[in-house]
Amino acid sequence: MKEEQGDKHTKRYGMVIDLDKCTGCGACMVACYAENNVPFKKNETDKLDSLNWIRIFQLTNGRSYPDTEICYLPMPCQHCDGIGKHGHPPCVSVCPAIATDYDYSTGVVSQIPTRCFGCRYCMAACPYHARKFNWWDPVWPADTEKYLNPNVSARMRGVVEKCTFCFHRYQQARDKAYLEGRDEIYESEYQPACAQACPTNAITFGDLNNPDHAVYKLKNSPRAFRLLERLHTNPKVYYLSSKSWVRRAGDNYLENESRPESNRQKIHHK
Amino acid sequence: METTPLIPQGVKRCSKLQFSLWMAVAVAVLLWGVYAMYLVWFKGLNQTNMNDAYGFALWIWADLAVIALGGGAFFTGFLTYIIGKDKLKNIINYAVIIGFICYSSALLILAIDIGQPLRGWFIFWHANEHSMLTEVAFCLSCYFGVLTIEFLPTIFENPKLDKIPFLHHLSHNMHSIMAVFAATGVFLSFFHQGSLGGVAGVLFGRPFSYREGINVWPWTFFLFTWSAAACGPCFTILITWITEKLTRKKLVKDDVIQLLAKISGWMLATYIIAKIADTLYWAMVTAPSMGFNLMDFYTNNPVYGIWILILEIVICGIVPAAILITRKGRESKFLLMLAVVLAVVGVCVNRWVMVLQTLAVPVVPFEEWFMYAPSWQEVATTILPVAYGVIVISLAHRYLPVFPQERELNPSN
Amino acid sequence: MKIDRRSFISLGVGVVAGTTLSPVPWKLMDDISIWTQNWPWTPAPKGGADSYKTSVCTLCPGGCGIQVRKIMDRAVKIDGLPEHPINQGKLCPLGLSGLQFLYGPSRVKSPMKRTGKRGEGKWQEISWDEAISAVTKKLKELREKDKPHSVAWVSGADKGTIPQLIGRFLTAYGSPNFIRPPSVHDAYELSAYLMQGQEGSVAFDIENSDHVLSFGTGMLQGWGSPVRMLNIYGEKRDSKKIVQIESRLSDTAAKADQWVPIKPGTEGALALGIAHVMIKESLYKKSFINKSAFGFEDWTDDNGTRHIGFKTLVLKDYDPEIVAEITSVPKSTIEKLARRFARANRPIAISGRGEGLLPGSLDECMAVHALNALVGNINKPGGVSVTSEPDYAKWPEVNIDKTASRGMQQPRIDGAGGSKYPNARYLLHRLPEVINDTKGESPVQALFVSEANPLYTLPDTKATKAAFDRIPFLVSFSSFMDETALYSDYILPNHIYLERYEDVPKPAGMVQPVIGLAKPVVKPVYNTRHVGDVVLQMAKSLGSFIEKAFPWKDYRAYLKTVFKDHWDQLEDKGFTEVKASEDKPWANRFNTATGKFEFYPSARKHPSKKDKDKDILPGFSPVPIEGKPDAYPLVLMPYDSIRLTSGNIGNPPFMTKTIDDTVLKDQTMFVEINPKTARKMGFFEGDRAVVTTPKGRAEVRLHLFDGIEPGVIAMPKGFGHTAYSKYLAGKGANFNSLIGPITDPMSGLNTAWGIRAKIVTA
Amino acid sequence: MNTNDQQHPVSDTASPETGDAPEKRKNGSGWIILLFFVIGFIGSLLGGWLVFPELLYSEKQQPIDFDHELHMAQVYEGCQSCHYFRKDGSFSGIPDLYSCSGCHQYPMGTNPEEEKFIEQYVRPNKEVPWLVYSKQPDCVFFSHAAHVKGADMECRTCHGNMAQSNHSRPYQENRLTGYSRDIWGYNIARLGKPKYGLRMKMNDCADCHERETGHKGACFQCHQ
Repeated sequence: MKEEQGDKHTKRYGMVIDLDKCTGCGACMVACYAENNVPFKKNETDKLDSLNWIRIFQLTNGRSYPDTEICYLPMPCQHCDGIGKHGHPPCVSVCPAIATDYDYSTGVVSQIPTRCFGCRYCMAACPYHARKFNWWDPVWPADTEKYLNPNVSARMRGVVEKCTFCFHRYQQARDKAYLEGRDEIYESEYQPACAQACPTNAITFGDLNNPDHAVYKLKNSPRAFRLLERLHTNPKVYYLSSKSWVRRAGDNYLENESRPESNRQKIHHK
Repeated sequence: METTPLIPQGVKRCSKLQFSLWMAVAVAVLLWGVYAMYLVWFKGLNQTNMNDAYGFALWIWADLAVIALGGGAFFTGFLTYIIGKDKLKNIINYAVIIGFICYSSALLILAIDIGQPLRGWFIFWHANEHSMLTEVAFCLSCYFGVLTIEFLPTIFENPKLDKIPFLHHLSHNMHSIMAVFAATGVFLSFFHQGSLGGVAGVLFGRPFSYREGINVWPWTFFLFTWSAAACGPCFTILITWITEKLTRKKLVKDDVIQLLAKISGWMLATYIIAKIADTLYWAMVTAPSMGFNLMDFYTNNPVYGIWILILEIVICGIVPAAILITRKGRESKFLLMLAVVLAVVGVCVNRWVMVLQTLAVPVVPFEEWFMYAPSWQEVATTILPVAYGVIVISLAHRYLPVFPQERELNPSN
Repeated sequence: MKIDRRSFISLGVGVVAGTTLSPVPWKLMDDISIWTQNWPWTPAPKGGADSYKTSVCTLCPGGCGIQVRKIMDRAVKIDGLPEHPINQGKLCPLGLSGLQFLYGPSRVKSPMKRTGKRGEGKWQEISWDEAISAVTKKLKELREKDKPHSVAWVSGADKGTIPQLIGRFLTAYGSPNFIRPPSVHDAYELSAYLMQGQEGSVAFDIENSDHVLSFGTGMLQGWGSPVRMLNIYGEKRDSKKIVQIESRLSDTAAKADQWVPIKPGTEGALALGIAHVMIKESLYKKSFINKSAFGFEDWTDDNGTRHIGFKTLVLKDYDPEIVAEITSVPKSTIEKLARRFARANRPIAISGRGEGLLPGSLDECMAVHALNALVGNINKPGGVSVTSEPDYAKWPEVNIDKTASRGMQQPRIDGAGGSKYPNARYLLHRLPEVINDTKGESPVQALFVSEANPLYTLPDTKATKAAFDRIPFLVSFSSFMDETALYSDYILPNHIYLERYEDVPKPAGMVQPVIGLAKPVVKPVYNTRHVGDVVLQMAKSLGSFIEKAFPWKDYRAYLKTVFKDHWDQLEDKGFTEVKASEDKPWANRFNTATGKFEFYPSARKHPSKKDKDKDILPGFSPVPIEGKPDAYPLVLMPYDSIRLTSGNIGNPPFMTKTIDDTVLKDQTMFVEINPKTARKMGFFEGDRAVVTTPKGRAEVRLHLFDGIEPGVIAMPKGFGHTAYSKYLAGKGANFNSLIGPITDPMSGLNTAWGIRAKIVTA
Repeated sequence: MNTNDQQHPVSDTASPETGDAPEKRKNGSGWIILLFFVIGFIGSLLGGWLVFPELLYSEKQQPIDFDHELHMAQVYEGCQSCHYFRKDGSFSGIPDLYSCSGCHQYPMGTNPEEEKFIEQYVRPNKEVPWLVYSKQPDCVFFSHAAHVKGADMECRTCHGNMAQSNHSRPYQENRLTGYSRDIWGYNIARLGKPKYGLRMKMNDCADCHERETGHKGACFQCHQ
């Protein structure tokens, strides 16, 4: 890797979302649409036919008035590291045409719409429903085509797309670093659109391997958990919540089974 | 018309008018399917009721089911050419034709099902060797080639074609090396039937279908091959019976059918034991380790609940196996046909479950069950292969010497 | 040589074999798939050098700084401006959707004249000269008839240079009828004026407060400057306790440290109950009360009449037991709320409902404000303060002629500032009623609407429409085809904020006097014109002294004159801090008659003479809602969602896309209902139903939600548009069409927080 | 369609019953059959290899015939004088009108192409619709910085010796895909050393990356 020689270590970009801070305002979703040329239709209420790279779920504790609690949970692609050593997310190995891969230098799970021929096996494989299919030709009415971001290709009908952690921003930051003769890019140089927009700073993004990055510490918080850890998908998106019912809602448990708080740490450092 | 050389000698066929009417109906249904196919190809997959939760749906089920049912070709071929059950030569032609129909239909459905059909060849050119679907695509295409080769001699035996010496000799020589193709077919089938099972079995993000296994192959890999070998011949028997009823003629001797039924029965019996063992291990070990109880997969489901599991394993598994392995059961025409139908339904239910229920069960705890009903376009394109099969079988039956025993069983007056 | 069928087949086989060995099939297969990768109907946006332009978002009064990313001459993304003091680089979903307004399908692309019936949507494009002369012709005509006061102008804001320009135009023309749509700040400002004697905007220093007691304010749903509030929440979460008093588990309630469910409409009683506990347990700040408050204790006036004070009133009438009964908040909770509030270092109490488009009851607002006085947290860091308006936009008086002078002396059409509602400044919600109640010619002969959409936002849509039908001349300056624009006779489309200059006054509720400047970041996309320029051109066209009152070349020149020394910084950074000449926000200085904070506001003019003390002191009387309980067993309340705009700006497609499928499904919206209420009525999740109120009906679906009080149902505001584009029109129902205004007898402000309703199966 | 013309004599001479007596005809027609096969085979080979590429591509001339050598002599920083990196690390590509008109506000010489440039583009302030030989599709993120700055590669390694060209060669465009012919390469079989610079299909990138860095790289390295 000639051009990566300067790298001191392999990066593992990841995200920590503080659910205590998230108010469900939807800024992350809109920032993502705007940054990533996500189209819109007249009817977007069928959430299974609605292109969203990050979607906010509303969780409730299931208790009745006035003991009800709700919690908002934004869910982007979890950029799973997968079983065993990293590089085996549920979706990557199933793709028959290598339209998605795991980038060992950043940990980002890619999706290349021009390679994808739309078999949707990856969607069946992803337990998070992070992958979305272009059931329709995208249409930008009136002059809205003018606001399209040239750094992100618009997807055509018939292919799968998903959150890329705004990887084009990483590429832009790398370009700048090359020009300035730097080997490393700064934490602030590469932030996805959702993290940049989040009005409550609930979304923190950075290199999970880099002790100087904010996410490094946050992921080890006692409030931290990940979605569906028991499947060993090993996501790089961490959530923080001070409420135990929220942390429990992040995974499936048998009745009477308690959430193994201590085991969780083991999985973390796998 | 009876004397036209297109129809094999010494057999009786219906009138041209009757045949044309019959074909017209089939073609009409076919055209309906073709229209739906046109809509899907030109307007896109928004013509279906699939969605982001149901990336796989009716079509993939149809694909899996049709390949399982087409499994009669490879297993009968295996029995005939490799094990040496010569008796089965009397049904192998038909098994091959049914297999051919099933596999060509499967390929067509796959071509409709993908979002970018014009890029479909990426699966070969940019193949990812780790993907079960790649394995499926390669083996499926190769085996379809093998089936075509196996089908060709029968075509060349059409009286008119047979007169061409080149084809005559070709056909003869092909027959003599058919064992090689059959062996190839068995090898390919083992892998693609298995990899179709692997398609769902490797999904470690889907606790409903994920199975442990040997090396890269989950248990479903072997179960799929096994069940196809068990139920495929049942489908051959069923179609043969339907053909006999429609043509009002006996085409295959009972002892042939009995032999096939017996072997199927034992395959089915062993399969269902393995399936039960697999289900128990999954329900008691695999799924709980992911936080699921067996009943989590079957409750909150407004349509079938646990009954689908009972249907698959007991009604369509244990019952037909029990009938087929007992002589009395096999020899009763009614019980035999009941068993055959149940076995066919059973394998279809199994494929349905492994595709659709896999996707219906919510994995993220705060998501709900996903429901799905196919659009008419999906239904039409799924019926299309049936019409196509009817047409191919009708043509084959009319013009090709498919059943070696037909003349003997129906001596012309 | 004989060519037979076989030769022919042979040729074919040869062609097939040859072609297979040629590049044709393989290259074509590759090229066809490349074609699918570059379908001409899937856009491939053009690249190029990118640049960032700073400006200010004016889609709501929040005043956030933005940076617009441009590729060549296209604007491609709006992000928050990192160095901006209000939003610190962050942005709300509306601000992030800004480019959908710029390039979107609902824009009015040129001046238009109506050709069909009103609201029919048949238009003729006209030139700007035609448009302005048509409008001035009408204006001249009305002046000639000596009716300049029959012109009214509804302007979305009353602060900033554009509203002032419009106000000046009306003054010069001779109409007192400059009207701004209602806001909760009307109530805040009126309370502050009555109790503190200070005129100006009310600021809540939530940043520095450590205990926020909110009586239903949608602090995280768009209240005040939304991103400022969200930012405080995210960044200063650990340093403050937030208590939300509300009958629905709103987003704010869900994120608060404590949610106190309450019977809707009784918030004022709870405030007084809390005051009771504080007084009884002697938890109030005696130093402040003794030194700087008036009307707390009983007192005797100059005539020797004995008056009761706030203390006596509260101790007598608002015992927690009684309040618990009224509000359904348990007595122990009231006591705990009071103790925690009183013991905090810098507690702050805020009233208001949701986003703050409803002024609400003045009594309630004053009762809550009294809590701030009890803890002495007024005009202090971490408390409530009143900042006077910066005086940057002051010009010499306009010299007007007799006609104009006569017009200006006419009472305002909405009744604000008149004998009935002397303290009110604008009462837009009364306008339809006034017009509809007038026999004969409508008191409004020409209505101008800019940056407002009264046909959508005013309560009782039916009555509003009827009133508009009686106005013979209707002009909209909207950039978008909104409901009012669609109904008007002429549309003179304004540039949108990304195409125009405009100063952005200090956002509501903010302490720091930040002034922003919106600047054109792209050239106007369509044939639109700045409303400021249009006003100047109208003045010019009217001529004589009116023209002379506007000695500026164009709006930008005018703006530059206004900001003088601040201009360079505004142009450069996009914001600046402009302090009023004598503004000391933290000074303990009250301009009331007594020079103190008045629990007993002597300036509160009240038409009724009876029981004066109780009427003047902040008290509680249930805020009435329309409808009889036997006919309408349920109470319908609106709620605000930050993903759904409910003001004059229609929801952009991106935001509509974020809306949950339990709020909107296909074109039908959901009404929230408690599962217990639903079960009793035999309803299940997702059932279709019809909601009927005394004012209207709507077809809805039901969403069973545990976070809402049994017997109460709630629907989101912002749906039910009939204009804009297909991406918004026809989705759900407009809450305003189901409710009518209820005028607070004391202030004239609209207090209708809900309405009684019934639901039946559809 | 000459096939139709031929079909009539065929059906006339070869009556249905000929099928019943193939043996008789066989001897005489064997060579003819082979001949037809060869005609079909050779014909389609020639058509496929020689005619097809000509049909597949359309040819366009650049709006201005540009002399790179002449310009190189006038500038100080080589290629990067005009094809420069922007401050953010992105590559400017072909200069825009603004860059060119810095020098060419008025004619600097007597070249008719320069005159044309000023007349048709500088005066009316219209961007020149240059045709980019190495234009990559929208889905490709190509980092010039990584190659030129990071790996110290020279422009001509990929683009060929543009600096010494005196004329703009014609631009050939694939009628189906809209790609420049340089991407696939001028040799339809993609064999031999390319005429201009390097071939630029994805495989070409991947091969070079594999050679130079040991692996092809992840998808997102070059896709957006």
